[in-house]
Amino acid sequence: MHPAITPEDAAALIPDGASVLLSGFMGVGTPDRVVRALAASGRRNLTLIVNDAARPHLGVGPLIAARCVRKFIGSHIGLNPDVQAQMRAGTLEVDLVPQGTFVERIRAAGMGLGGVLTPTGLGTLVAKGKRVIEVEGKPFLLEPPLRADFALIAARSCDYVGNLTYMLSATNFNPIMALAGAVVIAEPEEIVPIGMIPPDAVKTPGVLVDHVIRRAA
Amino acid sequence: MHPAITPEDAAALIPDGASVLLSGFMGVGTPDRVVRALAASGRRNLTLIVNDAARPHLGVGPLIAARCVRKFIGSHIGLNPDVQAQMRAGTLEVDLVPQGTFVERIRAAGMGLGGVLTPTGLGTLVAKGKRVIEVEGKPFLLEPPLRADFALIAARSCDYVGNLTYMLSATNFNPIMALAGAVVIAEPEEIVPIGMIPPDAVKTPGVLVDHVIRRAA
Amino acid sequence: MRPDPHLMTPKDLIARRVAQEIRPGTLVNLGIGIPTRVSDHLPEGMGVFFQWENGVVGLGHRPPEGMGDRHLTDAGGSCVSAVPGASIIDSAFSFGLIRGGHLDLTVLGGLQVDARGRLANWMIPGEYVPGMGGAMDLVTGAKRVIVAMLHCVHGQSKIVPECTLPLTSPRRVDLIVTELAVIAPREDGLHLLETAPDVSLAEVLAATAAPLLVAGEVPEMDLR
Amino acid sequence: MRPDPHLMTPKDLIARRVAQEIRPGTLVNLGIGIPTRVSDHLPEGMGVFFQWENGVVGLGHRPPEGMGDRHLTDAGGSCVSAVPGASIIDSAFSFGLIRGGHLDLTVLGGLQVDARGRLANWMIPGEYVPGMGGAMDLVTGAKRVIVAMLHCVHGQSKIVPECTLPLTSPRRVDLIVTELAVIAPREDGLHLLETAPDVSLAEVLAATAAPLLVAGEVPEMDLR
Repeated sequence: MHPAITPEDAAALIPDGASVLLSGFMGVGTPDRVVRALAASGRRNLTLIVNDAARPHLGVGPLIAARCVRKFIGSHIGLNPDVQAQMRAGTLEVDLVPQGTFVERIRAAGMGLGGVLTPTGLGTLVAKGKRVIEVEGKPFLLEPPLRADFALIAARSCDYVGNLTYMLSATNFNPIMALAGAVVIAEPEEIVPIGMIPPDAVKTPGVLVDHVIRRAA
Repeated sequence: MHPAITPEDAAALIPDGASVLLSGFMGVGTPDRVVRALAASGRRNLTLIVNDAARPHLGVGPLIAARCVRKFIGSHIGLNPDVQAQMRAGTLEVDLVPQGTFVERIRAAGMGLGGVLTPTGLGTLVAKGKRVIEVEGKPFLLEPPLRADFALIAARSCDYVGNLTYMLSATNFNPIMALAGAVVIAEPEEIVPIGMIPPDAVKTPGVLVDHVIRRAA
Repeated sequence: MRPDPHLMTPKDLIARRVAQEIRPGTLVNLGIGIPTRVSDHLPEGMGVFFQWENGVVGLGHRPPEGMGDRHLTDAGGSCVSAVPGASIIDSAFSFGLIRGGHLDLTVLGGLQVDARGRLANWMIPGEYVPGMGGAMDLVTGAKRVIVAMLHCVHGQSKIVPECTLPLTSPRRVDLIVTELAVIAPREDGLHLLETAPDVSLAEVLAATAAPLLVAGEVPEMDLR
Repeated sequence: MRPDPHLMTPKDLIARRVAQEIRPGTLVNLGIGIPTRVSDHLPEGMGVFFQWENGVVGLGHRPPEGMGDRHLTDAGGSCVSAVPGASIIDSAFSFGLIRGGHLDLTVLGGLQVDARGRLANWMIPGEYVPGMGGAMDLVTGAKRVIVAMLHCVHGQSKIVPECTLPLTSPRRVDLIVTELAVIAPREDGLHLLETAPDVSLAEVLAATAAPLLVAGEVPEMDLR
């Protein structure tokens, strides 16, 4: 495990044009400090893989407001007028994915599976141009894995091995996204000594985590 | 939630010819009391879906020794001579599945997915007669979901809602199998009052559990 | 005390009627909007667990002012509480419950439902594109789907012969509850089961663009 | 103190040589048999995490007599300990780590390895059918695969021109370590990299049924 870095150090690792998995559900469970550092960095053309666009000042909103994002892959954008405006202006590409398919595609990428066979989306716009595979007489949509160059994870606790715990509904996409980033950066609320997190309480083993962000001053 | 029942009550729910998901890894994390009750019940023609055959007096061994099982689906039978003997005698059908494919097929059944696309088994005997699906230029084996009439689960703690926790390596297949039984029966080491298990510590929500077995006298 | 249905708002009337559909000991998902109000009309002690897509199983009421925590929220990001016996699951597990047939009931809002009982509730092309969130998985996977919505919008019926908006799923929903009527989509069409208090059959028929099947006397909603 | 390689058992010699392949800070899976011994030969403080398929990440040594617990076991069901920073994952997650490219190295036993570097280690048709357990996933998914095995069985070479036993995976393994030699399967065949102490090149060639590629002087294993 590497020593803890600052949010600015973490943001500096992410180049223009990178794809980034970003956790959170309406801003809950989003790594806010690294999001703000990244928004301040002036990064451009990011592909953001995140459940929802939250609101302009919430969750990943600041990244969209700062025009860092070229492509958004997620399930909900209804409460962020910036996204709607940039989408209409043609400067932001939006790929809407059903939420259950979204998270399962990320898991498939992280777990070395070839994709997801889901009934969700069959017979709707979502199925357009996709393969339908029949298994035991039932049709399923084949959805490909969804991976990224980086995964930015919000955790409750972390030790210096990188083991992570999450808290209540701030868990959401975090443990799944931690599987599927080529580089995984965790922003915990606290860092505790090694051995202080009971093995059964760990939700993301440290072997998956590449960098840990220092606690807020 | 129903009141806790005895292992014998639980065994009585399972008819001849039923398919049963049974957790454990070399007998660790196997619900031993319900296994013994089922072996004593004289049940016949069960299909057992379990990682390994353990040993004659360990894990699911007693069920095999008592000749309750007609078909075994799992990944390892090397340490149970009963299985080898019954297999040669033609009284026990054995379907060997790579362990990672095994658990993922069970998860797919429990999570409403059409199957698993895995690279494991390609180019081996395991691929025989199975469909190969290409995704993004790479071949994957299509493995169907694996579900059962019953799932027998060994837990550490349980509350009267049916929420379950597991302990260390006795966790293994339990949380996955609890998804995929039409009827789920949990055998905890202890039953605690509702509200005593912190929500973040629950590994299987009680909504998945149909019956809870009383603690040992 | 039994509330006077004549004094209830249309949305509360819908929520109250939907609440009667909830069986004890079940797992229920309530969508945003009118569906969220359903839990307010449910009697205590039924052992019902409400789940949100965000991973809370066993959602409780809104906590008292100043006692919320940002780590325990509903799908809109507002602070909630949890009931005794609540549990937390990650998003993959949450949708596994939904898609895997473990969810007994979902109650969702709607933009349109058509004569085949198909729901559209996630976009108005060229106008409003919020995204489907978890709605497609919910309609695909839940054992029972109830649409809770106002009967009309801008004077136009939301119950139409054929959806003109993109479908959420081709699955036929199980029940439609509006402030005017309770309607059950079945193989042969939309069956009118109940009318709201003080609403005549003629009013319901006039407010509904899709054909309704009426068998004999249509009873009034019982909002006890 | 450096052990005398002349006094080591063949299996310990193999384990010791394999231990040198382990890089600091990596995630490693050791199979049953000779591979299990590898961790005994690893220097302390390398920050290596050993995982078992059963979900333990951060396996420690065998606990002192009487201090084991049935809830913390290795893949054979024997009691183990865990290192500080260990974690527990379920079986689906465990194989996700393996298949998803998160496992840096696996060390497995073998029945046969052939000239194309393909491993067979899960059954002898008509004779012995233990099952593949996690081996197929490990060989398919691990970043690096080392086969640790005795060179011969019943006087027959286990390194053969073409596997006659069912393959574990068509993937070419990365290294073969026996008590006689270290061999690297590559695109063009099996490269003999090292011979064991007191073992001549001729002895290795005589004991190996598959052709070996030898480039110049073959160094002796350094078992420091």
